[in-house]
Amino acid sequence: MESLIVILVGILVAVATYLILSRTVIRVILGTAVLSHAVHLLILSVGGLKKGAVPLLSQSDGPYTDALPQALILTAIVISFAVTAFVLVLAYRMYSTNGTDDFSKLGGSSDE
Amino acid sequence: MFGQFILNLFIATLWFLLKDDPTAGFPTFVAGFLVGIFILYAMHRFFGTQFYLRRVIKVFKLMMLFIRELTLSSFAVIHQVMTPKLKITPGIITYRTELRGDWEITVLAILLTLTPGSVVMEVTENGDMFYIHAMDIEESKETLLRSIGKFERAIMEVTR
Amino acid sequence: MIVELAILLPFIMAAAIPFIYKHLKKVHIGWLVLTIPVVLFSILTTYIPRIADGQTFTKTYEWIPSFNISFTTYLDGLSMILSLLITGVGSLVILYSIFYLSTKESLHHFYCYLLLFMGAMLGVVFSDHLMVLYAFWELTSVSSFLLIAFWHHRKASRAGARKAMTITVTGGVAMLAGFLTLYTIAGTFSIRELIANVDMIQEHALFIPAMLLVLLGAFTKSAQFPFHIWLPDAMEAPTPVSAYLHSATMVKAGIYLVARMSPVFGGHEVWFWTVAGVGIITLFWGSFNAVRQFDLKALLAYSTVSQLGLIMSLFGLGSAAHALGYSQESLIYTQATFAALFHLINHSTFKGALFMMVGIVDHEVGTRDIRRLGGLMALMPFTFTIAVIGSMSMAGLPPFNGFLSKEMFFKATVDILQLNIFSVESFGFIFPVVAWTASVFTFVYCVIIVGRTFFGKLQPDRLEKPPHEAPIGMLISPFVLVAFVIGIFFFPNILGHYILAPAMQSIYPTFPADELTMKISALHGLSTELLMTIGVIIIGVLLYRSLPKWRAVYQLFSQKYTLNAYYERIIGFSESKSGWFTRLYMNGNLTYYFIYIYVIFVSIVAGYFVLSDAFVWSPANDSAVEYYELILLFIMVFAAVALLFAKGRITTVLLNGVLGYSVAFFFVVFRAPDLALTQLVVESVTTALFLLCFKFLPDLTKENVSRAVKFSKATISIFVGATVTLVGLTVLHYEKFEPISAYFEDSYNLAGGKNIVNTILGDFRAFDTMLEVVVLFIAGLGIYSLIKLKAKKGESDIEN
Amino acid sequence: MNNIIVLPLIIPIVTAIFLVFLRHHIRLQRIVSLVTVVAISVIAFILLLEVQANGIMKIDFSGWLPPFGILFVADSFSIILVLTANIITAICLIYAFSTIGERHERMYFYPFVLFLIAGVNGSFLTGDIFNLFVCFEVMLLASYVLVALGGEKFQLRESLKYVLINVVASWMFLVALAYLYGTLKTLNMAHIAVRVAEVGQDPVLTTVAILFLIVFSLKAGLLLFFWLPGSYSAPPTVVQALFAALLTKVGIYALFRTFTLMFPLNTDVTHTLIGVMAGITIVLGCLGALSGHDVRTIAAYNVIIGVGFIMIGLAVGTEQAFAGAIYYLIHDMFAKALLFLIVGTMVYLTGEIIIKNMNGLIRNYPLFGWIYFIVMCALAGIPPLSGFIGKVLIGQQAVEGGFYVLLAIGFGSSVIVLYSLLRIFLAAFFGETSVSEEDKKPIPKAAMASFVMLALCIIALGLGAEGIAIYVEDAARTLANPAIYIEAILGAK
Amino acid sequence: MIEKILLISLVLFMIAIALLLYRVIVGPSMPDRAIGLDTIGVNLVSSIAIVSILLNTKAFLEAILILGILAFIGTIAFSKYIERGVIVERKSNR
Amino acid sequence: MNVSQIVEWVAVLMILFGAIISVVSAFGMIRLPDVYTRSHAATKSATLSVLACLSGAFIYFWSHDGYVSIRLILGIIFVFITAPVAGHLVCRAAYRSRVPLAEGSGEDLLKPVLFGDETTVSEHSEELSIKLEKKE
Amino acid sequence: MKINDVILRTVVKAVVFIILTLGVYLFFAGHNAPGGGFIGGLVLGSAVVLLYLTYDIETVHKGMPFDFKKVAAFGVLLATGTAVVSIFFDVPFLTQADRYFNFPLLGETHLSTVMIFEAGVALTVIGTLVTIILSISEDE
Ligand code: NA
Ligand code: NA
Repeated sequence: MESLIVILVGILVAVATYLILSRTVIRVILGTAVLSHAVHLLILSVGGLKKGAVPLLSQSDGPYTDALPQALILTAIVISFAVTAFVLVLAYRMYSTNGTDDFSKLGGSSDE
Repeated sequence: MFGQFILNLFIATLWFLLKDDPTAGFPTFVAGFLVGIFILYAMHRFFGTQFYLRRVIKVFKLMMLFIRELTLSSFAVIHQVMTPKLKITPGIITYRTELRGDWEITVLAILLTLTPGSVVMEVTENGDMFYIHAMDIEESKETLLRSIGKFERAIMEVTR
Repeated sequence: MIVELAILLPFIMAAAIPFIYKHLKKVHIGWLVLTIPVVLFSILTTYIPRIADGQTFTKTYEWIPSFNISFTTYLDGLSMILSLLITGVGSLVILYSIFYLSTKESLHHFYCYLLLFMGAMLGVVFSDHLMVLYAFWELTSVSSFLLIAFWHHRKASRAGARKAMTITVTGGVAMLAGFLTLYTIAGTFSIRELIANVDMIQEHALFIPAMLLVLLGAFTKSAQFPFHIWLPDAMEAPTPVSAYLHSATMVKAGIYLVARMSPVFGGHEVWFWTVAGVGIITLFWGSFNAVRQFDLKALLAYSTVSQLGLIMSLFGLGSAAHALGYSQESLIYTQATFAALFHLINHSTFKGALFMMVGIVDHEVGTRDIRRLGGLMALMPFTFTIAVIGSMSMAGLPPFNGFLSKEMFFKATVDILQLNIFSVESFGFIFPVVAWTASVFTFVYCVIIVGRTFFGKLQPDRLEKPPHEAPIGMLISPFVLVAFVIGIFFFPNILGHYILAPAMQSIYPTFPADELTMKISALHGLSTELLMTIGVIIIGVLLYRSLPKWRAVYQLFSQKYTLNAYYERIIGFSESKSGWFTRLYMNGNLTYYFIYIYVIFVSIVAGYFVLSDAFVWSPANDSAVEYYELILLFIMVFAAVALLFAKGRITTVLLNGVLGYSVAFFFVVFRAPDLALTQLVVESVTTALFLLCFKFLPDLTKENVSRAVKFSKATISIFVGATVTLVGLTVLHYEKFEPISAYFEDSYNLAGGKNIVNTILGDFRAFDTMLEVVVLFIAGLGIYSLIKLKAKKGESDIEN
Repeated sequence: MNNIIVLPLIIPIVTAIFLVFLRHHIRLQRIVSLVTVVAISVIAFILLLEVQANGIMKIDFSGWLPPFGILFVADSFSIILVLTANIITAICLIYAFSTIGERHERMYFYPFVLFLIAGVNGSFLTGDIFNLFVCFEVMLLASYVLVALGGEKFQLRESLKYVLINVVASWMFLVALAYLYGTLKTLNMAHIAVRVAEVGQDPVLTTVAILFLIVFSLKAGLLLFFWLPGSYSAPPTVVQALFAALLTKVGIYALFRTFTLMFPLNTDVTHTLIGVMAGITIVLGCLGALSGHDVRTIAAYNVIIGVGFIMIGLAVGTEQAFAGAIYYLIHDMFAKALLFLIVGTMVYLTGEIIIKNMNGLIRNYPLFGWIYFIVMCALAGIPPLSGFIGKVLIGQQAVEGGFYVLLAIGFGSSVIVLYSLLRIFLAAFFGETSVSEEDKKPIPKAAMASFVMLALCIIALGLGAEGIAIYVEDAARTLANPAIYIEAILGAK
Repeated sequence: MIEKILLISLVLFMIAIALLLYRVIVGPSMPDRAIGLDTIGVNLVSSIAIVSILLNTKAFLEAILILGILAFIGTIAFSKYIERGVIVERKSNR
Repeated sequence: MNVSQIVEWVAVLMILFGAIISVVSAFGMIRLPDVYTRSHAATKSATLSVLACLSGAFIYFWSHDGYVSIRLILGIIFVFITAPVAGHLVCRAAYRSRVPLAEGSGEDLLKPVLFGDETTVSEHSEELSIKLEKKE
Repeated sequence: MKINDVILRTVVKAVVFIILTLGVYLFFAGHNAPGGGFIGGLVLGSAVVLLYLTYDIETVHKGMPFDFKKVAAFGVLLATGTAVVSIFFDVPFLTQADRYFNFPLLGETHLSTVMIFEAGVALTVIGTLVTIILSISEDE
């Protein structure tokens, strides 16, 4: 299962990368959302999947599955949520001032 | 009505405490609750209101009705889905209800939606008329109008 | 103590000037400033006898002892020469400047820079520690920059200053690298210690690089070919500055360094040829170009370049003695060095005088263009006298000091032909030949200076002001200098004994002191060098006469192909091409930035991963796969791929939701209840946020990009995905360690919680959780601020 | 109890939150935020002395011993950076008082700055790699807000790019963490070092290390600096200065930690890679600085050059080189902060960003101009200013280690730095000005005070380099001998 | 045997989800997709229940309830978005 | 086979039943002609399926572990209440955003009340109207 | 015809209590079962969001006149505060004090400062979530 999940992660990453490489803001943001799904699965699978019981002492006597990656993912989920929320708002504020959401039309800071 | 329920809970708690059993758990509490029901039934006339469990039973009946409707309607849909060629004439029909008040209207709407082949789409502003999308107008007009009366009565038994 | 004082005093004064200036409106502040070099010069002269006795003075103050950087001063014969020049010429220049610069100029700036320069210059010559020397070295560049740009409202001043600073600092940086290399070789920054360890140093593989780097510093500072191009442009500085920095002192710093370092590097063929060769080329190129100039100051600038080349080449020739070691035969080569030191002083005297002369002319008639000048002899007789004496000395005519050193120079170029190492047998002839040729041009431009300015026809209408003699104050300094020009001619051996001989000791520490002194005499029969001088005069006069005819030669060197033009072109080219290149990749388009990042990511990570053959994959340890999981995997892949082709924004968000929910379900399957819960809620909220923001965002548009672009993006994406997967699969297989998380399974006893994950979050790693909450809070508050704080209407957006 | 180590993180967070409640008491906000940052500086200084006296200090949060809990570690390297960062922030805050404006101040500007500094301090202090990620995020989130706060068209555009690139970078960080945990099964940096040493740094681990290299390079602006010029020219001046002084430095710090403590065993690959990246970074930075017409862009490319130069120190990898890098790092933080403050003020004074359109500022603002001159010289490494000693140490070690190309690029860059900044000086400060004494916009006193303070720091750092030598040497020693760090955290073997 | 049946049920639910995914992708209207996602959520609820039995744990029962809640909230949000373009109104037009 | 085993079997079969219903209703979601009819499939069959499933799980845990899961009961009630409401809301939204009834639909009493003769399309439903145009 | 949300609103009135109860439950359950301050907060926040969805900002604000920014800030303060308190007791930062208490009625109960910490987390989550949603929704 771990290998399959890692392959799935790869596919998700590829898709996300393609989205991130597109020109519209929404697609890029979606890409980052997909990236976070992928990496959460990745963290979980490197800790080993289905290799033990649910890490609740009240539910079984172990061995438990590795709980640390789960804790890390939880933190990561929250942070990625915070960031996504911010990016979304930033994106629409950007759109409302710049009038386009297309990076190829936005131009850059290079002078002249 | 609600007061009776609180009283019942209080009795159960009392029972629980009186047992003074360090291993006491949920079963003890349930036992206390049953005791409370008994006491309340015995006393309910002093409150001057209906015994609250009776209404609970009516609610239960209503729920059974819900489930029955749900099951029927599911099979109706499944039937439609499974038939090789769809033979339906969907459409939007209206129904004017006698129920009043948010809760009654809501419950009826939920019931109607769970009924075979109908989904409530709109409620008029004063809440007396439903616009219902019917899977098959002809069939719905028969079954629906037959069952709506039943629903309204069941609801009114609980609320009034 | 004198040495430290000498360095510090100018700096202290420089710092004080802006404050004093405010309260000293009536008196020319130059008078106050003048006291500094005068006092220093006077004190220094008292040391001359002791130095002549072979004494040296040294003292160390710690600066950064942890890294062996200390402030070590060292006063010996060599530094004495330079310090006397710095303070002596400095006094004269300041005196001169008092009359040259009116009180309307921002004098506090001028003298502040000048004092900074003086202090820095004294620092350079008194430092034994290479790092400190470098520090003062750069400070001379900086102060020179400020002085050149003194009239910064002029474009030419700014350009000249920039060029000078750029070139000299570049050289300085190279020199620093050279010093560091020396440190690497010898483990010391002390020049004296380096000299003590010469043998060890010369054998090191980095010896030549160190030498060349140090020379680069010296050459740029001393305006050696091809780095001389900054010097003519530096003439935008006020003339006192030109007289002081750009002829008498700062440009001598490079020469000083070569002299100072020649005990270290001198024995090597590369040193010999580089120093002597560059010097001789500079000598020629400078004199040749001086002839074509119309601006007197530019002419003097090229002449300075040329003279510096002369001195430099002499030091090069003199280094032959280092190679041979002490012997009677090798002594003859030390005379080149002696000549170099002698000319160093002589040049300062006559060139200082000439610059002041030009300054006077410029000051009084308002132009320095020889095409507009002429016939001033009668109107400005004193100035004329200065010009004649200075020029004749420079041309190498008696009875002036230039004659002596020029003769010695010729002798050295001839003597070197006896040398039978360094392939001098084959190529040594170029020294006398080029030296002589250059001297002819030198003679020509010296004649031009005097002839075109003071003889010929006066053209009053082409002058800015009616010409008249300069005020007496302005004449004092040049007269003092020409007095030296003559005095030295008649009493050269005083100088030789007290000043030059101690310096020779510094340069040839292994040679017996008394063998290094040389008797200077004006008359030594009909020697080769005298014949050469006579030849110079004859041919020189002829050339001057025929100048209009052969001036066309200079047309061969089209303006397009001068070194200056190349410099400008290189600068322009690098500015425009670097701009072109930078804008090429920094085009402001985020997509490109992502492409770069991903390409670098893949090429480095995957590149190493593949090359190191690290990939391992064995699914044997994998947990079992159920069919429903496979279907869910398939669903996720399908949803992900559909995401790429989805057209509406709602669809994409929903598909992302599908992915998120599926992940949550996997969390369930993989025994992660807390994760599943959180993921579910967060995913839903995220989706809701998307919907909320869609009110303000446009719908997706079709991206009209070419198939090739799509293909390359897809390729990059696949590579990124593959990299993550391949490394991931390998990592799965990596089972060398037990996870630390076994510890947390005792969570109930340790922290009183039965939910291990929650206990980790709330106790074992509560710190993460605390910060994560902060992150969330910042995001929330940030969103609020972002929305509420909008650019004011009408407020100008700087960019547009 | 070493709880003092956590104060640089927790104090700004707590005060930031209090300031949220004091939203409309602007004067109070100013005082509180300044006092906070100054207090942290004092604490950091005390810590520096403590570390000097007692060796590396740590605090195990909740008392969970490493490698199980999270901990903060105070060694000379981290504390020096904390101290520097906070001093600079304090000075920048003084600048902000007179320039940022009430609109920003009411929109929680000071809390965001405090959050930023909390994240920065946390990143320097943490001894846990995942916690480093979290601290990064605290810092980044605050930086996202600060970069976007103001709502200008140009600003929003650039900040979106900045945020998106950093989101991807953070993702890469997580991927790297996943691999790290997958291989070494631990998160404590010292423990990671122990485990890496146990098995030797095999190719898999080196791959992980390289991934970290990419991640931190993105933060540090090492080779992957594409986000930097745009986003550093977007926000208000004071934010630019804080970014220039702090943000890339955190990445640099992380790179040093990663490749001296955790993955120091395959230098053939990693340090070579770092060296190559540093070289390219400097070259590209130089090209950018050379070509810029916009003061802010030139300043931004100078940041990139500085990053590359410091990384040479890591690539060279000797104790002395580390010392040089630390010196240069400190210098760069001060000098870049000042440079950006000045550049921002120039833009404010002239209303122009293109150098050609500015003129003769020095006539109306002499002190301002000379301070620019000083910072220019410092950045070019001209002695005896702050950039010198670092440059010398790195350069000398580069020669010793045979890194001639890097040396050439590094030293060559100081010429370009000088050239690019000199252009600004000549064009904008020198020359004629048409603005009369009466018409000129005044530079606020507080702003001027901050310039002077930073300039004094730069001079003091150069002349008084010996003053901090013991700390720098200690920091370099710890970097060069990771065993010291490991022993302090995990106890002697 | 029981486990097999449960696994089969899971497979069936996954198939159902796959079919619904088709609806989400294809649409054609927004409400179609919204219903699709809602129903996917509801199917996941069932699936989690089954997995809970399979893993013999009660750890995921909260997830069931939460998923139900979220599917509901999500559907409300979507339908409001579809209907009014905004999902939270400043002031109701009622 | 004892009582508890039988109960467990009942539970599992309920779940299987739910699963089958779910697949069928998913088919319905594909087959039925418009969003309104599809919402019938969703609100009715899918709800029944989840109810069956959750009840099955409830019974299973009760019988197997003697564990009465309040959360499952709450879940059942919750789905029971909310599913029809969700269906109602989506249908209303669909209609108000002018998703047309399937071809061959019968009478539509809502249309004249809601839209009358007006032909303008509300702003926010642009993406829907685009799709509609395509269809027509 | 104006929209009549009676069905939605009525159902939500009932449902919101289920959600709130669940949220509180999850909050308390976290130590031994899935849940905790974070999820609890999220669920509680979701309940508030549900109210906003069903009603409108003004109506909800009348019922819950909180400044959610301050709620969030208070939450962070609580979370960091429990951490900071440990400094004053000369124990490592963030040390959680916990003890088992024997309460009548509840039996042996585990009370710990973790609870306060988690409460801070929960409040932050609620406050932030609502702040975000309100800020966006109020934007013109
Ligand atoms: Na996510
Ligand atoms: Na200009």
